Amino acid sequence: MKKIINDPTTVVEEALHGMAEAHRDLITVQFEPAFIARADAPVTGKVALVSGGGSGHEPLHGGFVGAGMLDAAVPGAVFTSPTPDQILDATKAVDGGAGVLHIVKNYTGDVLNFETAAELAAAEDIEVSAVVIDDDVAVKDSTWTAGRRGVGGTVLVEKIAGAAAARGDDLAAVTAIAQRVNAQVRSMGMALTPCTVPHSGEPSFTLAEDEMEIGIGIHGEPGRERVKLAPADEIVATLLGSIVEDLPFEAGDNTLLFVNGMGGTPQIELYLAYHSASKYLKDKGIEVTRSLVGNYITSLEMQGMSITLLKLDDEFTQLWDAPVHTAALRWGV
Amino acid sequence: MKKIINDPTTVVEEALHGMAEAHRDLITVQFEPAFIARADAPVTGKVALVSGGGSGHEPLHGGFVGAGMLDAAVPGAVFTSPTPDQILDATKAVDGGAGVLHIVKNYTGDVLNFETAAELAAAEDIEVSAVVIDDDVAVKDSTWTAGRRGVGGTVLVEKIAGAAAARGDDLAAVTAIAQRVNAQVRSMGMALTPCTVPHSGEPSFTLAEDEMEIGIGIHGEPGRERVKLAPADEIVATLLGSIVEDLPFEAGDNTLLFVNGMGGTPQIELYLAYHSASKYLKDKGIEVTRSLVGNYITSLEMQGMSITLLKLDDEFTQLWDAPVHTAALRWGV
Amino acid sequence: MVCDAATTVAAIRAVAATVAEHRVELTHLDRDIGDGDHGENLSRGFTAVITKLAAGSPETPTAVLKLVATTLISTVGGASGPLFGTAFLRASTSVGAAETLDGTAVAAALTAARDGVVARGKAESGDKTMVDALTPAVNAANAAADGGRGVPEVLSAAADAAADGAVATTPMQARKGRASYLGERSIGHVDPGAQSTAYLLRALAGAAAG
Amino acid sequence: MVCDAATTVAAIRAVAATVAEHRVELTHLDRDIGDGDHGENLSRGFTAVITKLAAGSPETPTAVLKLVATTLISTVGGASGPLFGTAFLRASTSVGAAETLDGTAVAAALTAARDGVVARGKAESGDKTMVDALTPAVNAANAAADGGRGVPEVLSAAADAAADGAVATTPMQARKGRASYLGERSIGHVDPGAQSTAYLLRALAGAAAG
Ligand SMILES: Nc1ncnc2c1ncn2[C@@H]1O[C@H](COP(=O)(O)OP(=O)(O)O)[C@@H](O)[C@H]1O
Ligand SMILES: Nc1ncnc2c1ncn2[C@@H]1O[C@H](COP(=O)(O)OP(=O)(O)O)[C@@H](O)[C@H]1O
Ligand SMILES: [Mg+2]
Ligand SMILES: [Mg+2]
Ligand SMILES: [Mg+2]
Ligand SMILES: [Mg+2]
Repeated sequence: MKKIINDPTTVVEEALHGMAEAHRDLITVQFEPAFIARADAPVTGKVALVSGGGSGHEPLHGGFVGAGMLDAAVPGAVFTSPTPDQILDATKAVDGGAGVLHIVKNYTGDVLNFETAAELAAAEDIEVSAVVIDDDVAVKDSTWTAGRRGVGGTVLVEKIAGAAAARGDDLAAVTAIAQRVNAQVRSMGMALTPCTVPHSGEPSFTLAEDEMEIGIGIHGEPGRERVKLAPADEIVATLLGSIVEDLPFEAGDNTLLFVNGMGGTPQIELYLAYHSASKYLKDKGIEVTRSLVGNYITSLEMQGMSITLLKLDDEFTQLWDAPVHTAALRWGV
Repeated sequence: MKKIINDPTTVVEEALHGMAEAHRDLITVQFEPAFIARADAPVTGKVALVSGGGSGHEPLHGGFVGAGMLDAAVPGAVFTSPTPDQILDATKAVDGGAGVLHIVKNYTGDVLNFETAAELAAAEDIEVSAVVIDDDVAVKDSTWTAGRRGVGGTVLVEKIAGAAAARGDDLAAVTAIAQRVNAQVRSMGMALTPCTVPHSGEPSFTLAEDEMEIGIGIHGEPGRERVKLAPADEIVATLLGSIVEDLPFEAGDNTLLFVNGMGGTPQIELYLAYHSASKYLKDKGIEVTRSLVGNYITSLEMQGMSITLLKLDDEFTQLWDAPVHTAALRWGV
Repeated sequence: MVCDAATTVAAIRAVAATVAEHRVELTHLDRDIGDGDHGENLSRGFTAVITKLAAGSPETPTAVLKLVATTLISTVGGASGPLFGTAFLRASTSVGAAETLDGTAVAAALTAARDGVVARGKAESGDKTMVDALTPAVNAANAAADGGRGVPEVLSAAADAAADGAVATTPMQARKGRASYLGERSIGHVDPGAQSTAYLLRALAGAAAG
Repeated sequence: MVCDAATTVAAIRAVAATVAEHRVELTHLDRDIGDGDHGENLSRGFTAVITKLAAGSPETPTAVLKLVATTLISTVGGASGPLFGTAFLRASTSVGAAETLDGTAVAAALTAARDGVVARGKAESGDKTMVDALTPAVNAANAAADGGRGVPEVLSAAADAAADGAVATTPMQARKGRASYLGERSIGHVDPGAQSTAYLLRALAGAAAG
């Protein structure tokens, strides 16, 4: 295992210290239990947004804490859901009296731990609602599984719901927007290489030099099928084919196209894939009116990418364009 | 070789199309010869900044084209300097009548090709000055080499000189600022893994599972020495030790600390290294007043990092904080 | 042997030792069909439990079990944290004020634990989860208790049944937890949570016997 | 044999074929002590030259050489692009209006090419660059021309000397170009630019002889 670390057991903690030091103006970091909050939290009268999950997906979620997006992020151990006491403390720290929305990626561990925290928060008279993100079309049959996973769509939900909260929407309205984004967004990912969890020390799976994994999750868990390496255009067609037919997206739709790197993919390949995706959607008459390209929801050093497509309406577009000031996404301010 | 590409010979071209499509509001991309320019170029009366070099270092330089930074970026083949006709066309396209500054990383190829282009531009009555960036302290003895390489400091020169041009400085003043930043900035890098140039298809070097390369350049060229893998704190001490003693940086100095990923390093490791660097500098009494953490000058999918330290004065700080609107760096707008 | 607070603590220490011993193996099982952290998760949790116990042992079985529950909930994370946490919490409630436990009380506590896991995780038998170790264990424990056996025999029957239950998850296709994403590719592997459940019960049985 | 525009074009085609043949090998040499693109760079350049020549051949040796120069400058990039470009540009200037070249003219053109490379790149002999192939080649060519030899012999002498010069770069420590960053680690490898220079001259000699 080759990593720039000191000790596999203190990776998350040391990185949190680094984040706090690099973004002093933006965030504060608490330890025991660990969470990241907006420096100016709580914002009185504003609905607060809390998300979280295992670490190793950076910048998700800590990089999205700040004005116009999350109020707090709760990092678990690498690839392991955070615990209820972390989530509870974060929820209490950022509650501005207008209630708290939990944005939860659909994994058994995340759902169970956020549920427990929400119960505990309710017992302390904090109004909490939750949206469970499940945008991964790689998981096909939901009655036979734990349901679709939350992946790239999470970033878009956090941005758009964050903007709704910033403009003053109440908890019910912010929750409804988050749910509506989740309903209109679809994603799918693939990997060329595995990743290695620091405390495990070994790759999460193995792939031959001529193989790739289609439908990969963001935890190094294998995906839908293992196939021979293919040209970028074919990979993109596989991912977007599943995405487009699932919602379905149709000719004339306005969309946000999000090409996401898994952490170890060079930007030149992401832009190449973005071009390929642009062509694919153009052929289908689907308009791309907003875009995002880069490493936003990652799997440590995994090489690969995911594609996320969100059907935009005017409200989503406005909320997407609204100012945001976080470590990883910033515009208009 | 595992990459998300269609054809090794068209990688740069396809990625440029992707950039153009993803950032329509920001840039335009020309082909034959290839360069990226601000969408609103030329900006009349403003000194224009042109940089360039081999591709594979993204977001450098194309990701830094936009208001407050570069007017044009000239991408060569992967890891290969661009040609004079590309540089010349870019220079002509963005000249707003106030002259053009060429920001050149110190590699024989880049220097020779930019020199030729500058001669050709002069022949067409465009005033061109050049700054050659050579901030890499890994290259020790400059009389015995082609001189120090231009690495991480380039990003800071482009931002700060870009802000000077944006506020209306003339060509001599912008050039002087760029030179002054270059004189006050030092960098050094390391790699855990090599990278593979698409048209070559094989890793640029090999490293055993327990080895790392210290003093690596950004082209997969081997560095100063190959040593056993060490904890992050030791790696950081090696890099920062060379950097601090070189300028030298001293107790009480205000600095910008830039921890840069080589393309394949997870963000969690970069923040961990940033924390380590913070502690190291604090121990020496060196103040970190500005910071940058992320993949900004990369070597394709190489795992590793570089550290760059810039001694700040009030003017540099002001220019650093000035608004910038590019694909990869954006604030204040 | 009486099953009181001290022996409960001793049994929990035995569980922690077992978890440490099988940490890497459990992580490997989870790498095959999950995300490769199950051993780490449990090990983090039981290390914290041992630290808490070192700071001062509770005085009743219910208090010991509650300490384990809250510590696991607040340190394990993942799916197994809330599930094992709930299991110990329900067991704690089940034993109530009793200062010593007999075979029947232990079987009832195991039943409550299993019911808690099912209530939280909504897994059914055959879904390839820890429930597939817990339910046979509960059935065997109740049969032993109904037959008048003491704590060691009840736990030993539960451990045997859980071990068989864990093995029996191998041909199953997962329908809950991360392994379910693999669909048919989850077939042919032991479920890590079922395996850890079996180890845990074996350690409890060993402590009760010893 | 007369060395006119047509034979110059033929010689350039031979060079392009040689570059294609040794592309991978040159890239490997550059991977050892550079950035692994030298073969690709030259191959891109000479492929472009062939395309240009297919579109219509210039009518004088100087025009052929100038076409090669400008094409290399605008397509190769890297360090070798401007350096080989300058070499051909100076050679073009050196042959001037002559419609056919003799041994002396060829030796003079080679000398001008080498001087151009030195003027641009500022490398001295022993710095482990293409100059270490070029300078021995120039010396041998001038000696042969001074001895009254024709074009084939002049170029063949140059090619032999360049090949020896390339081999002689092996023990050198690089002081120019990317290899210089390696310091002592550059010792023990042939310089890619010296090797490509040797291949280039061998191809020219072969064309002149054939
Ligand atoms: N819904 C569920 N009900 C019961 N047990 C479950 C459920 N989901 C997962 N599990 C158990 O949890 C185990 C995985 O635990 P762990 O690896 O610690 O958590 P995570 O899956 O979050 O990484 C599985 O092997 C399975 O036995
Ligand atoms: N200053 C110089 N003078 C002469 N030749 C040089 C100089 N710098 C580099 N070279 C030659 O260029 C060759 C490398 O060319 P190439 O790999 O195409 O360019 P780059 O180094 O930019 O990747 C070296 O092997 C060397 O022979
Ligand atoms: Mg997990
Ligand atoms: Mg090169
Ligand atoms: Mg797991
Ligand atoms: Mg090279």
